[in-house]
Amino acid sequence: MTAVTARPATVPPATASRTTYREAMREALREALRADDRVFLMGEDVGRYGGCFGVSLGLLEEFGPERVRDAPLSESAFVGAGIGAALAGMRPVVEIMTVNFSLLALDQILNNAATLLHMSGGQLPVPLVVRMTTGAGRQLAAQHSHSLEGWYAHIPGLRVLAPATVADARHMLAPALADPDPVIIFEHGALYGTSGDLPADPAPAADLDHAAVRRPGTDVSLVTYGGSLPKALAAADALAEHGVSAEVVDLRTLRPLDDATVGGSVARTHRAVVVDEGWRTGSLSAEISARLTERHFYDLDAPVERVCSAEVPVPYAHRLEEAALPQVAGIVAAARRTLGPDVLPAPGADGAQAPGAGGAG
Amino acid sequence: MTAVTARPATVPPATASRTTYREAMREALREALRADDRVFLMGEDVGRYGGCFGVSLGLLEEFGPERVRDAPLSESAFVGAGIGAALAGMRPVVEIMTVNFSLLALDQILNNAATLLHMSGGQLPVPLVVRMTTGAGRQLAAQHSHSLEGWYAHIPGLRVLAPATVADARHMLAPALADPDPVIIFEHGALYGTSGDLPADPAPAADLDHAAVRRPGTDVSLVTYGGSLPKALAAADALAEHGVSAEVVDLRTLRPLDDATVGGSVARTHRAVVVDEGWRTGSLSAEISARLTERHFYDLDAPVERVCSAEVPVPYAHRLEEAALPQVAGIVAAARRTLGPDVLPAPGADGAQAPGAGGAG
Amino acid sequence: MSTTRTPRTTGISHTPGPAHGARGASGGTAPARSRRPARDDPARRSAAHRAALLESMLGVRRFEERCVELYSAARIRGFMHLYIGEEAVATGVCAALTEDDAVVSTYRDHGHALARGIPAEAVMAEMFGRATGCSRGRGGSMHLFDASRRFYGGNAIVAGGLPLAAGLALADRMTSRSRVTCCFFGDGAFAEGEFHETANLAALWRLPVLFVCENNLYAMGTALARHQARTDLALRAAGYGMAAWAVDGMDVLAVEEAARSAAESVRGGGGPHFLEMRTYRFRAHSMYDPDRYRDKAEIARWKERDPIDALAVRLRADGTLTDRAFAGMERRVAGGIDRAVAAAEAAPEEPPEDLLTYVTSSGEASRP
Amino acid sequence: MSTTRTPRTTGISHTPGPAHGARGASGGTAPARSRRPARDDPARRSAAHRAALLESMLGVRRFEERCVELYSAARIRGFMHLYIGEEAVATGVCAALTEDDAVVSTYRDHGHALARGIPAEAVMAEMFGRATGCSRGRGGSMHLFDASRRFYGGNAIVAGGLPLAAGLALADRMTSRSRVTCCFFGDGAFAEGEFHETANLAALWRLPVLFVCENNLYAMGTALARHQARTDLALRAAGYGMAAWAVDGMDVLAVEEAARSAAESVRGGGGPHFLEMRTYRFRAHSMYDPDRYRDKAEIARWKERDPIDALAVRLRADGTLTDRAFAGMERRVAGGIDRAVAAAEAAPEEPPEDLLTYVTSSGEASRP
Ligand SMILES: Cc1ncc(C[n+]2csc(CCOP(=O)(O)OP(=O)(O)O)c2C)c(N)n1
Ligand SMILES: Cc1ncc(C[n+]2csc(CCOP(=O)(O)OP(=O)(O)O)c2C)c(N)n1
Ligand SMILES: [Mg+2]
Ligand SMILES: [Mg+2]
Repeated sequence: MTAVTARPATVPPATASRTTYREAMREALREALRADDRVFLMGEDVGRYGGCFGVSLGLLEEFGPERVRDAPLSESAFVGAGIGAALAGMRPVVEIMTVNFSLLALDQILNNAATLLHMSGGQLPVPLVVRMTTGAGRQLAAQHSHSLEGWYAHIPGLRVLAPATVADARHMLAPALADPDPVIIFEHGALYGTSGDLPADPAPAADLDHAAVRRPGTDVSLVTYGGSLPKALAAADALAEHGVSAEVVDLRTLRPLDDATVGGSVARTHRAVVVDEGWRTGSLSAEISARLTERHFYDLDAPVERVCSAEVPVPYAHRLEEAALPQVAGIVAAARRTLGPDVLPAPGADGAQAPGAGGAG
Repeated sequence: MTAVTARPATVPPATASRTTYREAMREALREALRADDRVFLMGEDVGRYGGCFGVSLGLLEEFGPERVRDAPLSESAFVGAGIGAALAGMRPVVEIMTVNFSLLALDQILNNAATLLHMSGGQLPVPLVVRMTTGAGRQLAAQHSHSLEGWYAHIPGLRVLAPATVADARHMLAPALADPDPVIIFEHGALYGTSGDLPADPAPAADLDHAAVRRPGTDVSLVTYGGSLPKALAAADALAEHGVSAEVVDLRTLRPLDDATVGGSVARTHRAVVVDEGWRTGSLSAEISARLTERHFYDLDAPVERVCSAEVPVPYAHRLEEAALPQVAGIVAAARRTLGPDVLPAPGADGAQAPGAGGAG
Repeated sequence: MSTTRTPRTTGISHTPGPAHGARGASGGTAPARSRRPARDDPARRSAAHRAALLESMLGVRRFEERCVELYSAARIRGFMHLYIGEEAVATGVCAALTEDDAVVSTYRDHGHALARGIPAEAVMAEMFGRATGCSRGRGGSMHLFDASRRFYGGNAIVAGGLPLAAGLALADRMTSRSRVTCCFFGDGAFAEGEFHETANLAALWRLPVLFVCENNLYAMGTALARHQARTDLALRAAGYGMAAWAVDGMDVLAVEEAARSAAESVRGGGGPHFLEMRTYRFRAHSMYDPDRYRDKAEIARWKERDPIDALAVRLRADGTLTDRAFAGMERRVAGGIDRAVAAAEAAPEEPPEDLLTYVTSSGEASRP
Repeated sequence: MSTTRTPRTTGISHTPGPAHGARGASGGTAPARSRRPARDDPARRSAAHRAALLESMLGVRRFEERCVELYSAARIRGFMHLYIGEEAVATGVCAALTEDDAVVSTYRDHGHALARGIPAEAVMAEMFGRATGCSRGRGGSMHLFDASRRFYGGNAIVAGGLPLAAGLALADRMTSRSRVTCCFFGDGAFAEGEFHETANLAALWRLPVLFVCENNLYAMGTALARHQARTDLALRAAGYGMAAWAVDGMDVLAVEEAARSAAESVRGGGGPHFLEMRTYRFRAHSMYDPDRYRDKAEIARWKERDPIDALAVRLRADGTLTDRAFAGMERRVAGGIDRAVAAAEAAPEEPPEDLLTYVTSSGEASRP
């Protein structure tokens, strides 16, 4: 009845290798396209151009224009078309170039993708994957620097992923495609060029249910995700130099949140700093802070700190942009605040923090 | 140079009178249209139809089709046109029928209305007012029951209002129009039919900067806004019967938040319950909870409780919808939890709470 | 460069005067100009088929009339939008579709759902919010679904179903399935950006979509000429490079003819087609609407073209419908509705404990 | 019912062969067919005016060439989209506007900004992110603004400026001001729902908008025929009921002629007008784009129609441009750019302490 059949993955065995986040994502797409005829990639300039950020370069040549499908500038229509195709048995991977343009498709995502299953009394699962670039830090100014992951994480019916490492970029797509429900994948623009080792095959399918402790520690938990993970790790390094042992927790999945891993860390360290590139008010960091307080009120030795973006449309000018975003110095300062005044000498770098960019005030 | 002139308000003096929220809103619109030629009302069916919820009934007849302007079903275009008209010196009041459809205009609101002033280095203020109905409770099902106030409150550059009383419905529009920056007004659908007394003229222009203590109390603060205010007040009544004195704080302005009033209340009561019709995860309640903990960690005798909507697309069926939304019993139970196990006997109504609808778990 | 197609219009006026009513009443045959010469398909044109169309329209009409009573009695709640007056559109179009085809609907979906074959029991139970409803009571009037009949709902965001339809059709095209996705939407939806994006996408990719625009001259209280700069919607749709023409939406035979012809062409790889159904709703927009914006005389004129009366008159004139047969139809229809109401009354609501099922497919309560 | 207007097209091919280049080079006069008979306006058609147009185009070209160098030197950052090849459009259109008119632009906005009269100093300082920039360094290349010149930016959301333009025009209409709002956007933007909604709104309300569609045949890497089902954009715009025609966007005189005629009609209450400017960008989409998707030969063919060369050749043939005069232009332009760069280099950035100003008008740091 249908030309669509799932066939086993035929990816050649690989040895452990160093690769970039961009290549890892591309390899994941290639594997998915090879493994299952129902999978196709659709979005603006995913084909001829090779993807706005070069992620899908070469895939058009390998899979042809039907399966690597350039779409007109019509975010609402092609995201909605992805939903429809998913309803009809396909496994679309829809790329919205960046989160900034995803607002134009948000109605389709919220009111159709996330809602059809429930509204139909369980009849219509939507096995759709939507990928988009997110984040600031490259002087792209106000309309191209949003971090709206928290909004998507607010929507029941969605799974929201934020791969922050090369391994997650490589291995989250397959389980996302196996999920019968819609999955949103946020790829921070600043990560594409980062490199890391990929373990040799057979690679374990990435687990989409658990946060990961990226660096163990005992004094304070730095809870973060996506493009802020490198900053949190750098802050942990800096803190270590001052004798503070920071644990770094990478949320990985922003919905549903893995309360157990985050809470377990905080139960050990008794202090938490949430690092989130979203504007502070109403960002995902607020939810994490609220949950930690709800569940670990008596574990916490200090209020949960948040290091977020300043509440300003992200400016173009370099120093202003830098001041608007979470930075290592701000994370260190926040961690220091949770530890009390006498644990660390105030580092000189601290004074450089811009107003609102890191402080609790 | 222009036909537009501001003329003084010519509203006849009124005596204290009982009126509905709907009439109060209409009167505010009428006053604004009379007072300033630059003001006009634009949106779907605001004219001939009289407004989807009857708010603007009669205004077309009084002010004509230019100033009470029916727009095609083009949320993005007419909201964007409101922004443009504001840039050119008008004072548009744009009605988006309901928050559910506002997603189609969200790009215009976030990327233009809220951003132009900053992006232009201060050259382009956008004196726009956008009104929309919000909320659930009338069995309108998943696509017509959103409470997305928290998303708008996340956006720097906006002021976000949630009039919950007849007086605020009557008096918040004028200062909103006087604000040089974009203001979003959320009118909860369940409030339109509620009645209240309006003080006699001269009415004080409503203050847009402060939350209001709607009922003083000493044991626990119920912090809420919009359509949940009546529920919080009813919960306070129920708690009073058990000897618990609950203070009810109406946020009124969701951005910027009035931390002083909320914090002042909690500093007195040492306990807080936030009631918010948004889906719990990532709702405005998370921000309030996070801030209270950040600022009042050592004041709080118990973790901040949140009573929110269950994380489900709001179902049509009556009992399911009821279970999905914050209800009085859930607020009472949450307040009771903040007070510890021996303050109140567990009320029988408590067991009727649906999973996820009110609990902290 | 894209190929050029000329739009075809029936030349049907959208303001029926007595002449129009008379034309229907006099038993005039097929619409002024149809896309293809009428084919000689005895089965389709048979008296039995026409009677079935009549009974189907009657079923929708009586179902909704009962819904009005039930709404007054608060058995049905929420928003409810009636299809009364427009029955010929859903009935004629669905008669031209096969089981394999797909249907995407709007919040004004009772007619589409019933014409697609969803049992009245399942629809009525849904309106009551019962577990036996076609959406288990979670959708209500605006969100009727039936996956087994490829009925993809009931969408309450105006134009929100259009991109979905393009996607359903895209899947068929990519898998070389010869199926049609039929998408209903209103004249108001034509103003939304989503219509434009979807029309361009469907035409560009030659997707097998049958666009059925139910032009009932109003989007809520806003008349067509006050929301569209150019009101000839078929002509404008043709501008996207798809076959498009207007149809007398009060004539079920004309509708079926046009839909069959268009669906065949779509199925045969002819790319998307657009039918502008010129129709009218006899009732207010919704149960909340006092209908202040329409002229009573205009409504009365349109009622003279009632699609059910028109077909009945015609079949009587043909000698293929007797009073007895018509009474039999009414009886069967009423009996079905009675049973549906009784079943809905007796059916359970889903328990609040199950609130969180169906948020995700795993079936467990969703972990937010 | 709306009135019917017939679209007018110049019949200009969008794939210039040698013939096209030759036509430009041979000094052929006004475009094939313009909307109105060419008027005898000596001031406008004077040699001085044409020389000014040439110098204006040259100014844009050299400015951007310098920007490329500065980008390589990391003095300019972020996204940067060059207008090189399209200079005739902004130059010709802005020449037809008055000070009172408004302009809404895109992320490809250097040409629009300079042609509108924003000083090169203010634009260059903005590209450097300096406090002296026309957006105080907060906007950068994609967000040039100048309220005093009614230049409403610099919008990086494709099609995002269109509704704004409708609103600016609506304000003029409501206050009976006789002004034009000119909105630039690309062929890619034509696919967005916002274009459709805005076109309908503008035509419905007869708003004084001049839509200037810069059809450069590509939306990033996607060729026109792969993103539009029908590629005759003027014809499609005419479907909304507005005057619309295509113009040779490589011929600044044709552009000015068309824009002047359209703007006059808009100003006179003729409702929105739509000009499809057939043009081409000589460079990649942005500084990040390796331009893999275009044929080198195609680019070369279009470069033969370089709008600056074409006008220069023409003026030389007329005898109104000498080598010396041209060298003088180059010198003046280069000098202006040198000064702009030097000033930008010397200018301060806004201090991080001021990060939160301009979030709200009150000027105080915003209280979130
Ligand atoms: C995006 C959106 N905007 C507004 C509404 C409110 N609304 C519901 S139906 C309707 C009118 C739609 O008119 P039309 O498309 O002609 O369909 P009809 O109701 O006439 O069948 C409006 C404005 C909505 N549901 N969705
Ligand atoms: C809504 C939106 N979607 C996608 C993008 C990314 N993008 C920027 S420019 C562009 C191409 C636009 O093409 P066109 O409108 O033809 O203008 P041109 O660049 O050719 O001048 C794209 C896809 C964007 N900025 N906004
Ligand atoms: Mg209609
Ligand atoms: Mg282009």
